[in-house]
Amino acid sequence: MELAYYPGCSLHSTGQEFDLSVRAVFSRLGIGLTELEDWSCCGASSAHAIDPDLAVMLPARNLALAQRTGLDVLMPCAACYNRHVVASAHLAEDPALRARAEEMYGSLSGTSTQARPVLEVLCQDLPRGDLLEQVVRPLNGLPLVSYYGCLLLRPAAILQSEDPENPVLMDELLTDLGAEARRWSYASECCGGGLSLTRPPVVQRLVGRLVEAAREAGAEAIVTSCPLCQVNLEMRQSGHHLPIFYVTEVLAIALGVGAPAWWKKHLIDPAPLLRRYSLVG
Amino acid sequence: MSEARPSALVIGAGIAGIQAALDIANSGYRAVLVESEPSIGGHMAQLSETFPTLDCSQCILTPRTVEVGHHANIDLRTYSLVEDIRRSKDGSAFQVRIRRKAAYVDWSKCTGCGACQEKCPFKVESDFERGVGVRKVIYTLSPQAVPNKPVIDAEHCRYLISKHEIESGTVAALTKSGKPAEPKCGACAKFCPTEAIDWDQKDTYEELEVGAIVLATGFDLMSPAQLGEYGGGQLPDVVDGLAFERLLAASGPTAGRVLRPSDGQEPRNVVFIQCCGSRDPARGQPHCSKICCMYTAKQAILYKHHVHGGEATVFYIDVRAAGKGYEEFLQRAQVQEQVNYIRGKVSRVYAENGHLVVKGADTLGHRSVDVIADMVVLAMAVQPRPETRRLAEMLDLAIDDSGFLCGLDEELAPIETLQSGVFLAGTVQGPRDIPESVAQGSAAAGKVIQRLRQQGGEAAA
Amino acid sequence: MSRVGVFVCHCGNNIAGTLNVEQVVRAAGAHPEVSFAADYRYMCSDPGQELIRTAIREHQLDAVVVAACSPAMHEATFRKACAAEGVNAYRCESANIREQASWVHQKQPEAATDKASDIVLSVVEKVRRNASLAPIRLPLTRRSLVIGGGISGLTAALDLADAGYPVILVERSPALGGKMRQFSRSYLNLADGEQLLQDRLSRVSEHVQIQVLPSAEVRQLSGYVGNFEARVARQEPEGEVEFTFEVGAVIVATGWDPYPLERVPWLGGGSHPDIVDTLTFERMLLQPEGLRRPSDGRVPQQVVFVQCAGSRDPERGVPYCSKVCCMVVAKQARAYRQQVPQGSACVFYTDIRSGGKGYEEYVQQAAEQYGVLYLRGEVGRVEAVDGQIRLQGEDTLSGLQLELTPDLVVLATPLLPAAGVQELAQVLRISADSNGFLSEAHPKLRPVETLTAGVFLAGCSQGPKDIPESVAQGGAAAAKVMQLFSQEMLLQSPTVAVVDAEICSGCGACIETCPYGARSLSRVRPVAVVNPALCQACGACAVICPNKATEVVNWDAGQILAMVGEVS
Amino acid sequence: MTLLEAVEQRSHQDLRLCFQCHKCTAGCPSAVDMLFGPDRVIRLLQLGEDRRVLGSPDLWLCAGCGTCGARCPNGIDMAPVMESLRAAALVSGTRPGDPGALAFHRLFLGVARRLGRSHEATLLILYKLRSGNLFSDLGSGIRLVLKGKVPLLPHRIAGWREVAQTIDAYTPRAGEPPCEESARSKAWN
Repeated sequence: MELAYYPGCSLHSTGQEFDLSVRAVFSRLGIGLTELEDWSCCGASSAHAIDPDLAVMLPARNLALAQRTGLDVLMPCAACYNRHVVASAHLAEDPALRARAEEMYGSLSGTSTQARPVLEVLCQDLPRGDLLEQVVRPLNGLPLVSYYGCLLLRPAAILQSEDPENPVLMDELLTDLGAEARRWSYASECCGGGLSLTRPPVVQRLVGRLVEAAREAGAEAIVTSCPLCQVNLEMRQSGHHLPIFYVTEVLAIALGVGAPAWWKKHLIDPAPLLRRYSLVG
Repeated sequence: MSEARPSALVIGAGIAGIQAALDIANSGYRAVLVESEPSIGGHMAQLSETFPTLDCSQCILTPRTVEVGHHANIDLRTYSLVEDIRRSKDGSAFQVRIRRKAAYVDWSKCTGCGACQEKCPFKVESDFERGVGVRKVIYTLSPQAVPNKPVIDAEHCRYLISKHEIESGTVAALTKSGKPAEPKCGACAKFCPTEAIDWDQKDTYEELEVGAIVLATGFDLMSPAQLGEYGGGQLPDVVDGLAFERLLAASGPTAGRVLRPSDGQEPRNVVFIQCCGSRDPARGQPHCSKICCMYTAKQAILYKHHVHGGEATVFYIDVRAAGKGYEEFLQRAQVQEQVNYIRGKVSRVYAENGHLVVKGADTLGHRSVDVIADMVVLAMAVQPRPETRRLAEMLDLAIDDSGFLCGLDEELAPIETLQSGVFLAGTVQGPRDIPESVAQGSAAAGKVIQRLRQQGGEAAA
Repeated sequence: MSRVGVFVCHCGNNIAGTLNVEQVVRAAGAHPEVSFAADYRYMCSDPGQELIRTAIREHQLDAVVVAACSPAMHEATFRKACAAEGVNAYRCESANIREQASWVHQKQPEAATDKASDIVLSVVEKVRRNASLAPIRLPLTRRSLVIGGGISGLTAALDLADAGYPVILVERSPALGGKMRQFSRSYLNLADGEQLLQDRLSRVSEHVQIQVLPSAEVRQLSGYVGNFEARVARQEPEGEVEFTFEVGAVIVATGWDPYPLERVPWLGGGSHPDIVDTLTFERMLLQPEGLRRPSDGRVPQQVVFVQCAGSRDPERGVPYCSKVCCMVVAKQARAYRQQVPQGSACVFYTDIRSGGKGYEEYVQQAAEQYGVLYLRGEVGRVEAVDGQIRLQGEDTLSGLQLELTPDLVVLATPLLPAAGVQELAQVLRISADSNGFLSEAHPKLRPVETLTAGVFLAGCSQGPKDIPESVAQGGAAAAKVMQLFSQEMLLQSPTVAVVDAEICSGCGACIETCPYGARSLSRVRPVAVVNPALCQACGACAVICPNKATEVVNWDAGQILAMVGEVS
Repeated sequence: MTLLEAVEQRSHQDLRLCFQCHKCTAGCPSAVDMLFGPDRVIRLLQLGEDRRVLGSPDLWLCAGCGTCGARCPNGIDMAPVMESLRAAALVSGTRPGDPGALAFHRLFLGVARRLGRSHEATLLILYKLRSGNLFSDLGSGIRLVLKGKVPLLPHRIAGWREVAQTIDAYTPRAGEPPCEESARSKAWN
């Protein structure tokens, strides 16, 4: 399998662990990733704050670049993924906007490439048996909760995502890897990531509730697939020291390609937890 | 089997079908009443009390079911399905094929003593109890069942499963000691005093001719699992309206004590959410289910009667108390019984610290409200039963967007259909309450009698 | 010496949950004339009845007491079971230990048990003295009287006539069709009311089985089920003409009347010509020149509809919901927007009650496609100031206070029972509720029957309802009559009052006291006689009779004293 | 065209279907901090109270999470509605209900305009300077920098001019009609 790769701005800064773990895991699984050349910012999460059309036109440039590769584009960042899919839908419905975009960036059609989120590729494209064969270090019943957030699931009709009220893909993956996926009611509740900088008090309230609920469910860490959520959950929780993993980090541990280099990048160091469950060293 | 006497087929033995059959039979014509469940009564048999008089549902229903069971002019075909209907060449009659499902009990021998149910060692979740109670693998729906004859649930019966395994060769035909393998269990057969258990019973078919048909196949509630935000199907203490009826009913699994499913404790706070899947074109049904406002008010009142000091909260969009005495009943719930009514829809039900947090909003007070509850009752949308569509295709009848059958003219001829001789009664046509269903059942019977009289058949004396 | 069987029902937990059933069985079994006593979970169920039948055979019982629920509930069931085994139905009695013991004494189980035993023993004392009886058989007239020519009355009349039974259709006004005739259109059909009725009206006028009496009213109804005599007075140019009809059944379909606008003064009712009710607005929508407001003939540009204008208002109006207004207003607002596309329509409401097939969707379309603005809240006041209508209201959803100056206000006033229906109810010996709507026999299972045998209800006479419900009820009432008419003879309970002519002095006290008009003086000699078809066995005559010349069969003084003796 | 109609057209949402059940507000993560909440925003639009809507902080508090849209019985997704309302507020010249948020978004796009990509370190410092709130939230920012997660040196992509042109053309300016294509084309050419 071969995919184009759009890391997005976050994965080059606050979400570096995501970038590193995605590359490590995909390489271990034999899926080639080619970074999209000269990709640009998709505008999340400011373009749509001031103009709906701008929020379509910025992703359009990347969509045009992707067309030329002929490959599906892996977009680990949930915000980038969401914005690109929503933009594609708008471009398909609005001929004027589409014409403008093509005039600017070149053709948007020709190949049928589409944006793909990490979780879907791992859970739906890859036969589960093939993936599990590569597991060298089962997760020893590590109690976790899956946190999908908003942008991977909603709007479901456009994203063609699983049921936003009851998503299961991540839970199933974690369970198969030997972790203990705890049930909770907050898997797709908003953490307020989009308001993280402008309204810290709102966001602290939302994150506080999520972290408490995770604790109450008996989880020792939250697993997410969105860099906005990850940094927000780490940065805005107070007093809990609950580690927040990317799903690819957890998978990397199981596949034996986990690197201590990226644990150090976490604001909340997960290494003590991993040691307790004999998952490092 | 078909007699010379003119007769009508009534499909579905809920209250509408029962009323139609009784009115036809009491006018001297024969009614063949077909029901897919083992006994008659429909959803009304599941209800505790009825609004607005709080009459016990079972108590007012039983005289009717008993009358059906004994009526000389009614041929009862329970545990049976209508497989095929064809109109005769001259158009005046219908050829009907009925399949009776194998019950593995010879009802002509069975006395309904109940020994088999007592001795059967296996329990499974009961559909009749809406998942909040269990039944044996050989079962009747209730002690007052008409007919009071049990059926064996072949899917879960240990004996039938092992018998099938031996016959199909998945299990060796000989045991280690060389004896022929025997199916396991068979407790019901051992204890049956009349040897009524018939392990070899097969589905049987019957063909008959009728002069008219009444469709009264009723409704189902939409599954709560379709509303993930309320934890339907995941949180055990989130139940639908019919399940709560069973918890209120004296004949229910808790013998009329309101106990929550997760831990058997008495809930101190119950939240009722209306319009669950109704008035929801985006994710459920576009229509209003009509009965929920009233049964929710009733359930809240009954809950407060059962659990002294209990708190009941109802979330609603509009309260639809349109019917005789209904507005007054609603007032009673709100004022006398102090049920807390909040105008606004619930967005999410969370499980937290062993209870439920219901996140709603009060549109009149313009504030968000989080109600801590021990139990949540969802007034799920009323929708047509799956077999209704099959019958509609068989008979070439019109169906509306929600899947309910259409009257010839929904306003002026709600009972008649596009097909002469085929009539509708009750919720098969759309959500409605008991008195409306009864009136429709009678009205459909009137159309049948008219038709049979016009066809010249004289009623039996 | 009788051989009585006593059967005590648990009624699930309804009885056994409170009182000690076994103790009741033991108490009954100790009575010298009780040959068998047993208990069971549900006596009314098939196995319960089988238990009774087996005991009758095995113990040669000749009388049965079933201690269970009220006799109104299941006495007929148990009598049927007894009759099947050759025990006369009237030698079977119910002892009510549910409503009279377990339900009312839940907190005192022991006292309730003693009371239940007393009740059972007293009924044993009664039943062993019961005579074996046969039902009284009466002939019947297979013709019916339908009162009211609106949509439900027309439907009932046509259904009966099509089944071959003759009908007398009496209508108070000069023309058939009822209120529907005034409707611009219905919710679901495009045609106006008159067009929609056309088919039914012409069929009624042509039907050989239907005799129509317009401008007529029922003055008197005597007789009883199957054998009524109705006196109908008809207004004719020459004056009033009276007719008498023999009928076997009566269907009351008297419909509704509008609420006087003056009775909603806080909404400006009666104070301005441009404040109208919905029925008037129906007529305005049908104006050939298009919609014009009454005061100056101009096309109204802003119309405000006010729902619950007197309904759901026990203090100032009526306590009940009038059921149809939400849909009527949605229809009218849509029609207005169609006729006057540039005009604006808003609706004040408390709850939208669109519970009917396609109704929810219909109201949603009014808001979405027809741009009708729905405001949730009450209208505080409507008044006319210098010829201009002023309306104050609140939208409780946004919290906005609104002051409007509409061109036209349409008030959805309540549906009232038809004028004169109280008097008619007395004539027919049926009852009405506190709002004046006629009472059905049972709100759930007998919606079109009354407590007077042979008299049935249809449509809005029983309470506000819409067209499809009224049609269904008309059909249902007709079906009930067909059922009645299919009997060869009517069977009547024989437990009625009888007169011992040897003792009766003909004083007439019982005739005056009988609430059912079942007694009269014999034409032959001065003694009271009983019409068994009318007698309801209330016993008032037995109490009033100074000579103890009258008694109710199987409720004679000896029986009652024996029952009392057992209890005290 | 009324604001209600303009917003419906731009957001592809049918706001007249709303029967005020309040499910959106009940589930909205930001609602407790809003002045109206999504349901009353719709209500006020239905009643023509445009200025109150356009000036409300609610527009800037929407996190775009889509919870409302996922649960609305009438399928109304408020996220695009809020987007359209923000754009309408900008072109109408209404004083924004949350000037800080607007400033942040303008900065974000300003950085993207210069580099073709976002650069969080620059953004963070500029925003905190601009909002005069330098120390309020700096702790976490510095922690991020120390963790080496925020590269200090910005990187400019080859095609940055295309991005800049796009941003210039599609940034709403006060005085533009809220939904007029012609004004946009002018800016484009």
